[in-house]
Amino acid sequence: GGDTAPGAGPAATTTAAATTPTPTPTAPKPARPEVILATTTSTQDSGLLDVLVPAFQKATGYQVKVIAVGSGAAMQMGERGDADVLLVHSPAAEEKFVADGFGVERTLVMHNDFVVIGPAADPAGLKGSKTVAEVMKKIADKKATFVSRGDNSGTDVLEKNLWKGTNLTAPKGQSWYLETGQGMGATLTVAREKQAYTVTDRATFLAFTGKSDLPILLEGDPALLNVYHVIVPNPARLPKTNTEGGRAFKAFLVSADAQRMIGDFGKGKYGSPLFFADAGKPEPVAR
Amino acid sequence: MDLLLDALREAVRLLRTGDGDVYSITLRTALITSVSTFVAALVGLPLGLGIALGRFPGQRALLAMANAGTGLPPVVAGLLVAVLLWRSGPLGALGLIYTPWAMVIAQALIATPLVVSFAAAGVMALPPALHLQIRAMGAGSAQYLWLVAREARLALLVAVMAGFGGVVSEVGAAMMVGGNLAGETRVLTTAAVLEVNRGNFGTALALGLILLLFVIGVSAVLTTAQARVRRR
Amino acid sequence: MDLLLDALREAVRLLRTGDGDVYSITLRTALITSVSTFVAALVGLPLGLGIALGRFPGQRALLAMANAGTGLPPVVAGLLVAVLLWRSGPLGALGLIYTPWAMVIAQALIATPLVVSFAAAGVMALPPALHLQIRAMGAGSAQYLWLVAREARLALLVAVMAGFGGVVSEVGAAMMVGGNLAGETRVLTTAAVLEVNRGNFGTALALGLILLLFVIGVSAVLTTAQARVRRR
Amino acid sequence: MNAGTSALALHYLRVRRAGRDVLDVPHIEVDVGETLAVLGPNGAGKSTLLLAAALLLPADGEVTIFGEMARRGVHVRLRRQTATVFQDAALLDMTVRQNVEIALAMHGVGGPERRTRAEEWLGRLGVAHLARQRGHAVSGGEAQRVSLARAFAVRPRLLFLDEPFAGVDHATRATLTGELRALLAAEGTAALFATHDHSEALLLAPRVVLLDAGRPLQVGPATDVLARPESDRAARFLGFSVLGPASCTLLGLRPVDGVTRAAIAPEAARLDAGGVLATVRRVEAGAGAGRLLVELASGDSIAIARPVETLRDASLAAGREVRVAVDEARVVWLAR
Amino acid sequence: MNAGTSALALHYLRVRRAGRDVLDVPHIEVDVGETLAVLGPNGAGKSTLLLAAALLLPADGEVTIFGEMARRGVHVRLRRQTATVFQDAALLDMTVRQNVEIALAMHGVGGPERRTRAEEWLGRLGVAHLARQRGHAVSGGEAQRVSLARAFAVRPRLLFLDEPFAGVDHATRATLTGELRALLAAEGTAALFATHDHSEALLLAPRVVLLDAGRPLQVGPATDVLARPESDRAARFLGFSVLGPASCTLLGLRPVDGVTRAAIAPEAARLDAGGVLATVRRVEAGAGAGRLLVELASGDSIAIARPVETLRDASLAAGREVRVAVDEARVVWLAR
Ligand SMILES: Nc1ncnc2c1ncn2[C@@H]1O[C@H](COP(=O)(O)OP(=O)(O)OP(=O)(O)O)[C@@H](O)[C@H]1O
Ligand SMILES: Nc1ncnc2c1ncn2[C@@H]1O[C@H](COP(=O)(O)OP(=O)(O)OP(=O)(O)O)[C@@H](O)[C@H]1O
Ligand SMILES: [Mg+2]
Ligand SMILES: [Mg+2]
Repeated sequence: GGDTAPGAGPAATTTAAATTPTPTPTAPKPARPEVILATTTSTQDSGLLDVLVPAFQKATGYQVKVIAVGSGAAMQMGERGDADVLLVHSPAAEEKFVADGFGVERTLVMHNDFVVIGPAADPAGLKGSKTVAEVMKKIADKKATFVSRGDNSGTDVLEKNLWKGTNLTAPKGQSWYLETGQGMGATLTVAREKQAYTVTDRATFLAFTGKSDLPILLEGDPALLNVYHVIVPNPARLPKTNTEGGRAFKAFLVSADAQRMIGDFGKGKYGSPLFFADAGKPEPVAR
Repeated sequence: MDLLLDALREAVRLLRTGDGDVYSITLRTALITSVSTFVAALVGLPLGLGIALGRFPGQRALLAMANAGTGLPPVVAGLLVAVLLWRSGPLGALGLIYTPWAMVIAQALIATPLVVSFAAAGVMALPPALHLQIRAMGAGSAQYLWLVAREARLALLVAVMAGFGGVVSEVGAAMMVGGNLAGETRVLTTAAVLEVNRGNFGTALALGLILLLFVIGVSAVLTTAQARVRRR
Repeated sequence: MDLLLDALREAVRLLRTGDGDVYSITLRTALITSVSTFVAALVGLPLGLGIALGRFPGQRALLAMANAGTGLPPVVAGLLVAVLLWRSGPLGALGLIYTPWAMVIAQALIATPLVVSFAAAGVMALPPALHLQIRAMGAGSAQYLWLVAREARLALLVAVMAGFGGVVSEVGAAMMVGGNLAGETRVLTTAAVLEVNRGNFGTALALGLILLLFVIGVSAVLTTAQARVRRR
Repeated sequence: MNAGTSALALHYLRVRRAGRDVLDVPHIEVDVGETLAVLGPNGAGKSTLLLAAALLLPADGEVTIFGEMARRGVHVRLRRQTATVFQDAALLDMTVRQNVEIALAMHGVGGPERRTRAEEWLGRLGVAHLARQRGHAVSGGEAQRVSLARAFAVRPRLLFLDEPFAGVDHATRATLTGELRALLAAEGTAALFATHDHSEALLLAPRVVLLDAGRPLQVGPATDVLARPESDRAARFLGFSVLGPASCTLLGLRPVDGVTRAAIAPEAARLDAGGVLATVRRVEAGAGAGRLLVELASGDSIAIARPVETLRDASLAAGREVRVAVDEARVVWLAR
Repeated sequence: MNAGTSALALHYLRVRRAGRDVLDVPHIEVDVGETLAVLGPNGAGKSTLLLAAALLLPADGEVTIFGEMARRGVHVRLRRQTATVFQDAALLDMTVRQNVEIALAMHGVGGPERRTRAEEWLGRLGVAHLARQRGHAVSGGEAQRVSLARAFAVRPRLLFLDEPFAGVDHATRATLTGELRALLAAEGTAALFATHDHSEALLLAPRVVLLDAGRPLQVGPATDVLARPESDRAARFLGFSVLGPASCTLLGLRPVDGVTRAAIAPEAARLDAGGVLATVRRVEAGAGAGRLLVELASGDSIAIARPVETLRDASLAAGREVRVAVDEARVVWLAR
């Protein structure tokens, strides 16, 4: 099953391919087998794609090239037609992307959630807080060190929104507010070293468990929902893209097989899944 | 510190079991860096010789460019090549982006200024009388270049090694244009970065150690040649 | 292609308006790379000279290490230093991680083998008779080293430039131990990577161009020195 | 200038180096088959002249080799009619034999013949035993000999020789000069030959040019130029002592036509009990000859040839008084 | 060996290079204030001997300088009592004056004195005008002179001179040898002096050693060694013709004590109408002297000294028949 540990090293590719139950290949060899998937680092760094992509390739004969960048960069690639399918988690930007006519068929795939973590000593006294708004206000009031990714990724966009939600002025430039400009993993390491608060997606956080000694201080607020959508670039606008391939991958992601793999991923290693399969469910509203 | 021991143990384990495709990744690293270094040598050595020896307009500008190019950040080189090779770019139709060939192009772009700059510096360090001797023998341009190159062979080897060192260790361009695709464009450096991003620092270090082993093997050629000359 | 024009325009705009802290980032880049290069030169030049000139056990091993070290991936160097400087590491108490000093340490680690290897190669290329001449004048060890270094000064400058080129362009170590913290450890390369991650490729290229401008300025010293020698 | 008879013609040749004019030659010509010796003090520009003539140094002016004027594009072809032996023989970092073979290869000599010819010439220069030694691992004189072998082996029509025998031992040097002369005559090879050795110039070159500070000072038949300098500078360089009027009077020399300066070869002066009183300054040697330097009461010094075996005699110690006479018939009167 | 009188003592000195023994000297000693000349053909090991004695080349055996045996740690101190002029004068890439000053600095001479002394010596060697020129931008002979100035300026107690006058023009060479002799005597400086020039050896060195294939062939007073070689090899190297029994008979030379090989200096042979018939092979020159090489009916060749002015005479062309006589009193009979 899909219990391949995230972070098991490059081995993940082969072992996952060998152990994943595969749907009987029905499709003939595709005309354009190369599909470029632009996605966020969390799907790659958590190891989820190491499970999904081989299964897809085996089933369909497509060759997926996974380009793991921030959601912002992924959508930039989409706008230029350099990607055939996007798997991203930055809802506002996604909506704009679709509204601007770059993407079509934006479909809900899965979610997990963001959590606020921080030093065990909790100098800002976040423990016991109920809402993320409360938490962010406490951090700002106490000027407690906070590490932001600052890289326009989905996580970063969400975090920026959280400050807005508390009606605080944007903390950028404050001495207690550090911007790493790096991915989630690196930012977690910085937070650990600086004994600082930060907002992270649960998948990466779990993958880093044992490497980060910062406990979760807040979770479960609906505002911390982390939703992943798949988008196919608009073939009318971007004729060079491999729309067929992109659609095939989209179809695969929402297929029952893939949804099961997503739901099972990480259970074995972390005791709880890293992602929750959402295909076919209504769009979550709370943001 | 434990991490270092872990890394060592992990490196040994990886090499023993071949886990994580470590052998195919190492082989790919070897192939890609050799081809890029070869291309850079093919372009850079004649250019370096020409800049050091010839007298033509723009020669100094070329030397300045090569010298400055030794500080060309891989990520910028990668981005430049990516802009060209992206589907939306002028060469997009070739479908080279995210292939080993794209990496070769970007890495050759990084290595060439290194080769040019160090080759030129090495040739300029030859005794001035040598040039007269060779010309006096009646050497045509090609023979002249060949004999000068022969006399400067150790310096040219150093230049090629500089190019090799530049590309074997870089990660920015490899990521950018190769995409770090498992089984296709993943090389030791990009694999190490992936492991860092995943928080597997031990594995990352292990991959780094394996890369160093490879580099030590290759650079032994240079060290041996230098030791032979030194013994005289 | 448009991207390149955009990037050029953006570079000019950045330099004109000083947006995005481009001046402070450039200044920081200059400071950090100068200090690392300086440290690497301080350690590497004597070592390179020693390896090229002395006769002591382990000399060849040192040369082999330096030659191999020119291929030390910055991300591995960064990781090694990070392991030491993390709070959990042996030097964690110094609180250096994510400071410019950490970057200096990691970059010096990258640049030193470059300086050693190229300095040694340059010194080995000196005419053998020179060494006899200097010794015959009655030079003590220090005087001998000094005069040889003086004769090899261009090669040593090339070696230092190699070290500089290696650190000014690298991003792995700077990221790893500096953390790319805005206003503290963000330098031109890490800023460029950030812009790449943000999808602002034009800005990334613009930052790369600014970095190249800086490198061109610094390496002009070398080019000028080489041109002067060449004119003779 | 006749293309048929001129091997080398230099016209208004000028070389500037480090801001100084180190060569400034209005005209020098070497006929086909002729050897022209270039003599001059250190730094006179002999090497510069040879390099410029061999098209190895950028120079202003015209260089014509076998009737063809050197210009862009023909340099290599012209150089292939020549061979050059440098003052500092630098061999390439390959074996001694390869050093010769490579030059032959450039002159289009085929593989098997290259080897035989290289070995033949190394043998003739007495360095056949070094054929497999590396070019950097031979002694100074050995390198010079290999360099000569390399030059001769290509059978050039025009040779540039820059003090080619300077580091060669005397026995070999005698043999080589003899062979060189026979060779040049047999093959009709022209040569421009810089040397400090008068005997070599006299043996090899019908004509010599005296170079000084980059300019030709005197040109003519070797025996004339070496025996009859026309200026103070030429005289001094050739080893003559130059005496002013007071010394001439003292020695009883009667100047011709009001000219008052006398150049006296060491061989024209002798110790003579009936001569003029003088004080020994020192003994000198070089080029196989010995000289006693004495000072006249007039203040001028005069050099007297002495057998080398007597040079360490205590009777010639500095400060001793001696009597000196000059062979008036052999005095050269200087117009300038 | 007496520490008080020995400037340099070499014991069982051996140097291997590229797999060959290029030097193998059981014992050579130079007294304080003494000059020992080293003569030998190209590749004999002269330069190797000097370098090893100057502690510049690793060698087996013992080198003792002013009574102190060279060993790890004292090399620099011992070297500072010496100065070396190399066969290939290599100047450092600084001005000519700085080239001299730097050597003075190493010998602990203070700043202001360095400058005056450097200028003084450059002046004495006639290269004061080059003081500000770069060391790489001077002619071969000029570099040699600067190198001499550098060596003399430090006032060493022991000088190593490796063909120091090889590239120096003759007028200057005469002056320099004279000055060098005076200087060595005045300062009591010892010297080991490699040269190819017999006149220099005779002027400067009371004793010479003939080196051949790395081994001393003959040692003794300069006049003896140069005039009376003891072996075929020594004789040939010194320019003597070596004749076998048949030739001796032909020339009417009666060997002493059954010894049958005669060494004949060119000066001991002459053209003589009453002499033995011989065929001219060729003319030779070098080191200021001319020689005619003729072949006897017995097959041996004999060299005859000739005035250099006559060397190009048509009467001496190869193939001509001449008659040769030898001055029996000057024949050197060879035991081996
Ligand atoms: N590379 C150089 N740069 C500048 N000046 C030079 C250079 N080489 C030689 N000179 C100068 O040019 C002049 C002529 O030098 P050249 O070598 O032709 O003399 P030369 O007659 O061959 O002397 P020598 O008898 O010492 O070989 C000298 O005054 C010398 O100082
Ligand atoms: N670097 C070297 N490596 C190996 N062999 C060498 C080297 N230099 C010289 N030799 C050899 O050592 C021997 C002695 O050389 P050395 O230079 O001492 O001769 P020399 O008597 O000074 O000759 P010359 O009169 O030509 O200067 C020669 O046979 C030469 O080929
Ligand atoms: Mg010269
Ligand atoms: Mg020698």
